[in-house]
Amino acid sequence: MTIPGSWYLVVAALLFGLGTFGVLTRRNVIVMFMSVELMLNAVNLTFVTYARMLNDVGGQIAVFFVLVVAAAEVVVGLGIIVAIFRHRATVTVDDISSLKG
Amino acid sequence: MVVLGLVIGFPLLGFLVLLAFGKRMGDPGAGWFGTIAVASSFVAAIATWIVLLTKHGSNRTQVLHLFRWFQAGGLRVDVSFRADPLSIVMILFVTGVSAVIHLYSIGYMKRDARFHQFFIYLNLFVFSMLVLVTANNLPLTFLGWEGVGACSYWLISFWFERPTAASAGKKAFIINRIGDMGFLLGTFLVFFNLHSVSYSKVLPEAHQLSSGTAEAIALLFFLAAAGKSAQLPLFTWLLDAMEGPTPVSALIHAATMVTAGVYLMARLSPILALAHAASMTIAIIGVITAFVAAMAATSQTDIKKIVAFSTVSQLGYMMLGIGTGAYIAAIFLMVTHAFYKALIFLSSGSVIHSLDSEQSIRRMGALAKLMPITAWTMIIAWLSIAGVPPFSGFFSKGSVLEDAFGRNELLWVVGVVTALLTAYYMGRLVFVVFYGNARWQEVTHGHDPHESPRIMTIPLIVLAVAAATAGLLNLPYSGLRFLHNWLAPVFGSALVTYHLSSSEKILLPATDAVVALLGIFLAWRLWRRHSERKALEPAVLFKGWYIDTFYDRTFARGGTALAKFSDRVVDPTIVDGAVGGIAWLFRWVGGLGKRVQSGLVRSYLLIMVAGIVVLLAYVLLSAAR
Amino acid sequence: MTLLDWLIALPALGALVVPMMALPPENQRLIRYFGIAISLVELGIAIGMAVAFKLHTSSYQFVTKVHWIGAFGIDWYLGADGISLVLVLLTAVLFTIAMFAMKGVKDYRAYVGWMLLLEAACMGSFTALDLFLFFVFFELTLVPSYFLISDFGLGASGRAAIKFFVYTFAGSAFLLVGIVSLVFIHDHQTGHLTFSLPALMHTRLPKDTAILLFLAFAAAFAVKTPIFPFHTWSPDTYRSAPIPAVVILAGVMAKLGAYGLIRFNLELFPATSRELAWLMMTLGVAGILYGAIVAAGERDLGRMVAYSSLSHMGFIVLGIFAFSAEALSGSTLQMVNHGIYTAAIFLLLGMIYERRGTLDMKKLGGLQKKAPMFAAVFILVVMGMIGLPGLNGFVGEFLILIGTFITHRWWAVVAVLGVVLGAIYLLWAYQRVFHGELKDDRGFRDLAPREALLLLPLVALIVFLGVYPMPLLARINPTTSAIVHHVATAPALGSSTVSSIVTGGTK
Amino acid sequence: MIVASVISVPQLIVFIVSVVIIAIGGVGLLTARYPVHAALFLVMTLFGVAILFIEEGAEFLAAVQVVVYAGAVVVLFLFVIMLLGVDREEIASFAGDTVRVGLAGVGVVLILAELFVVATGAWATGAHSVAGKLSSGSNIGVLARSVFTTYLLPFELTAALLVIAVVGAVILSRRMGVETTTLDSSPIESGRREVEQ
Repeated sequence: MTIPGSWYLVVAALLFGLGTFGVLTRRNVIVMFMSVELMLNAVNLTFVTYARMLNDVGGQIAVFFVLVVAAAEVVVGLGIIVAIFRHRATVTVDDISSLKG
Repeated sequence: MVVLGLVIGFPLLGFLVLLAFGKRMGDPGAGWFGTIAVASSFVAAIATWIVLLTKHGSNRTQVLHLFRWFQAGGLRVDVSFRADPLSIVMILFVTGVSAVIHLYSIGYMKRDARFHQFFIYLNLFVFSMLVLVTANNLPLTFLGWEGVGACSYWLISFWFERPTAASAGKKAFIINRIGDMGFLLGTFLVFFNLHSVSYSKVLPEAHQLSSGTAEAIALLFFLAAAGKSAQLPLFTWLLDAMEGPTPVSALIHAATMVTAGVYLMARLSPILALAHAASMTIAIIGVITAFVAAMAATSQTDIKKIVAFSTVSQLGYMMLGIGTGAYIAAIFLMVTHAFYKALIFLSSGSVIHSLDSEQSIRRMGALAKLMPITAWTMIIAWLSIAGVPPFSGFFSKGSVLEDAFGRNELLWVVGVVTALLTAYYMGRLVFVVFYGNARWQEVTHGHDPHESPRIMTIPLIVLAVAAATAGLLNLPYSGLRFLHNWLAPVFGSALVTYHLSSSEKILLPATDAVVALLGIFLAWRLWRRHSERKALEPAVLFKGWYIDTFYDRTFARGGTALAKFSDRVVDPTIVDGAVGGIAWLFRWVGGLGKRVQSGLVRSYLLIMVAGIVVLLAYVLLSAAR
Repeated sequence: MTLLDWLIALPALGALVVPMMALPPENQRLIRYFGIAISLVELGIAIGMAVAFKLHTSSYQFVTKVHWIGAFGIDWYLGADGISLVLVLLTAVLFTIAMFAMKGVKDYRAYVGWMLLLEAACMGSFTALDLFLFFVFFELTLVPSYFLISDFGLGASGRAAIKFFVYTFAGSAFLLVGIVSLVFIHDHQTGHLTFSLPALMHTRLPKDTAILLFLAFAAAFAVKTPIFPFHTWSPDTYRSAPIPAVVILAGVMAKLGAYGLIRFNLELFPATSRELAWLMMTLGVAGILYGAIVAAGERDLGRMVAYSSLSHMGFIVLGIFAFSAEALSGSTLQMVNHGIYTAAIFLLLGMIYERRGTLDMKKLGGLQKKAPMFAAVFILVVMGMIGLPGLNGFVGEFLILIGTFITHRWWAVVAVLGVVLGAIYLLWAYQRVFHGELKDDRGFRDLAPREALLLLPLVALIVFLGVYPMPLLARINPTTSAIVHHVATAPALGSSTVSSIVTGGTK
Repeated sequence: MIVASVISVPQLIVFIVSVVIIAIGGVGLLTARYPVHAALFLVMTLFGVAILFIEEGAEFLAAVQVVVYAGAVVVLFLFVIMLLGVDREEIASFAGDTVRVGLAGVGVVLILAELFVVATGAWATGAHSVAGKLSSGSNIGVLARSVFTTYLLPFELTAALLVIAVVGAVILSRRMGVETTTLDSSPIESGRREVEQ
């Protein structure tokens, strides 16, 4: 007998919570970015779990695409960070507020 | 009926060719070409007439169907033309007078910078006028109706550098448009009741209309006719229209276009015959217009204004004929009027031409010896319009007045007084312009005015002959009533015949003749040696009873003020302001939201998390239910 | 693929290709030629459609139906009936002319790209039979027009562009809500989720819902048309948009509103249309009179034409809600006519602006003396606008008025006043600009051959459609008769069905 | 333990170990003072998740997870950190901002609470086997079949997406350099100084 799906889901939830907390509290953009990766992983875990519970390949496919998109996102995101850093010499989010309305 | 197509086609062809090559043809080539186009049309018209003469009875109504113009729902409108005794009379005199005036224009417009354009418009006008008179349905008539209006607009403002000319053209078009509302609504009402707009169907079935509907239709079309034929209260444009070149005044504003209203009413006689109250209204308005305009004509100093008022007055007579059911008399008057009034205008034009565009009669005088042909033709025209036997006006005006007498004596009395005035003001014109002492030295800088070139005098002579003898068309003796016999089948039962006693039949024409001679005598007494008599030229008449001034003060200025107010105040502040208010409200709400937008990413994230919490909670709660 | 698919796909593909054409500045004109070529092919397709179009039938032709977003019942569903066909023709003609009219643009790539996208969106809007698809196209028209106005306009165009965008977008918001509600009501009734117009025509609606939905649809179209009092964006926009764009804005996109009223308000809510005809017709008549009065007080030629457009669109709205075949045919025909003469007049205004840098009537005058050809074309177009018989404005106006008179007499009687007012402000403006003496010493160049060629097709159409509008009417008439019949025979709105539908709605 | 009686012990042990790895990695990421440390903790977590993937029979995904994430993504992170020379201690990561941290904590706790409800409820009730059964063959085979048939178009699109991302990244880092040299040179100089430090 395998481990019940809900256990994995709980682990995924915890991982998601950790990621969220990280995004909300860290000031270094790069670390925030890593926290986002944590959240993505949590979601991936959920997908895989549900795929197993429902015996449906769709969940894994979704993870597959999430991985690809995440890779692309990291590339572009880091590119932006580099650009911002060159412009402002900081990676601390609270220094960047050009979104102010 | 191909030949009818030719009648309409020649001026159209002339218009198109002149439009394309007119500039290259130049002066006078373009003029000759235009004249030939219209003359060919006249020849074709004669041919059409001969074709009709060979037919009998109902075969005399021939329809030339070309193509379907437009169609929707139950409405079908064709481009189809109708040759019947009524329209052939119109065609003949329109093409005939037009050809003569075209010829005259070659001389009159000589050396004008836009010589060829003038003939473009003129040919287009003749085409539109022919469409108007030959159309076999109301919308197509309207096409001609508006077409002549547009040409009139272009030709009045032909010398557009003068602000007065530009304004006059616009005014003519707009006032005609007011009348056109009547035309449109009348057409709608006809279609609503008879489910067709074609004369072939409407005219035979007109008797199905209830009398109330017929009254409404008649009055609506009379509104249109009042606009086009310059009746009260819409006549003011015709005075301003004198800003146009004189041949235009002669052709459009005397002989042809202004009579379109009369023609329209005659065409719709079966409907008019059902509308007794409307007919009476038309007769009354007609006779009042005739009187009012004749009074005003006695005090004018501008030669063309005198003639213009005279035209209004004569059109009033025609409407009087229409209103009393004397359609043939009205048409007869229209034809003779076309001859003598065109002649008066052309003679005036000849005078104006030789005096370097001077139009005030105060600066004329003693021209009879210098311009004998002009003077003599003008005198013939004067005797015709005054109604001196045996000139044409005597017969045509006499027959209108006879029927007016049969209908209502009061109409006749006013008509006769107007006839007296007509003889008087035309006499005044002739005496002041051609006799008395010469007052034109200032204008001509010393040298004497001379007779116009032959190209202008030949048309004068042709028209003078016509004006003198047109009475032969319809002599009041049983065997000689050619026009009456020709037209009577068209009007049929719509035609009202009044039976006069034999003494009345002698007394009425005699009165006319006496009154005409009396008017001429008065003019001779009063104006033989004078060019100015303040007492006889009161300001109220000189200003045309202040009617135009009244319109200008109320409608024109009021309308302009309203328009400016709407543009400057209502639209930007009230209509747009309401929307602006909403925009302001949104901006205020947005200002509240702006405070949240600190620009710090983490604040946004926090808000986002709060959103996630709420959303998830909602999903859970709604699912738990 | 039918012709209709190509009609939309071709300019859309063109719009994709154009941004990639990174040409050196001296070869920028190639992009313009590319745009012209595409629009010419479009015109060819449109004409091909008109020739292949079967007369005497009111059904949709050239239908394509492909599942697009199956889960929501959204299809790529196109089809053209007579009304669509003539508007497609108009669109093709005006875009071709607008492409030719482009001149002296900073950035041809953006300009041509936006124009092609706009053409695709307009064509799509006129032929979409799926409500969602229609909405997508309808909204898609906004983006290119916004950029065309703001980036290439004259004067304070940025502000005008925003005003235009916000107004029309606000209207569209109602439309979206209306579409979605209608689809869901239909889904609840039949269990069939679809955005297809023919299916949704059979939705039963309770009275108040129907009225709300009708108003939601009408709001979007009223802004776009524009109908009084939702018109205040139009003078600013028409005044400051670049001329080729304003040809499209006034000539084609204004028709989207009127087209939407016919296609959606009349077909989806026939009974409600009957119920609310008085409102729409009153707004139409108010627009006719108000637009004319304001136009008479206007000093700027561009704004005057904008207000005259309000007046003329008032006639079209009047005809749509008169519910007679004559009036509806007249309205459809008048849409085409209005597109043609408005395009011509705006091209002419553009030429005046180019020569003098102003459209203020007080600063112009006496132009006819220097430029007789120009004046002749101008007066011809003006006469078309006034509705001179023999020119194109008349037939539509006449049909509208006679059709309205048959069913709603007194509205027609008031609307006829517009005929007089139209002559007043247009001739007054003509007099101020062209008559009199020249106001300043600068000359005024007459029409150049290029300009004359640009105007020639429009002038020819103005005359041709005035003399022989039957080719269009023959295609319009079956459709309009069917729609009028549909509206006339639709069961009246009853309040008794409210409860049944509401309970059905919350199942 | 009751649980032990139902679940096979080796699986349980693997599960617990990987959860512990994940937990250490996650908390470490949160609390690391230097970004480089954070990156290393991230690798740890990713490995933990990969193990869980294998546990759940998603072998292919586990491999991809290791190769793409641990191999590529984290290396990229490290590159950037080194390149920018920002591997410095974060100033007052938590201190001085207690309100914000408190709010974040409350938010996270609430999310967690809700997620637990979801995780423990009988929520796995979707439509079955829309894309095909998972158990119909080897994991890679099933995935491949699905990706190259049903999800072919999205698959192609991801390829395009990756290309776009690469191009975008190149442009982002290049264009900024061009601009700063022409316009305002002070930020880049200070930036260079930072790098040189």
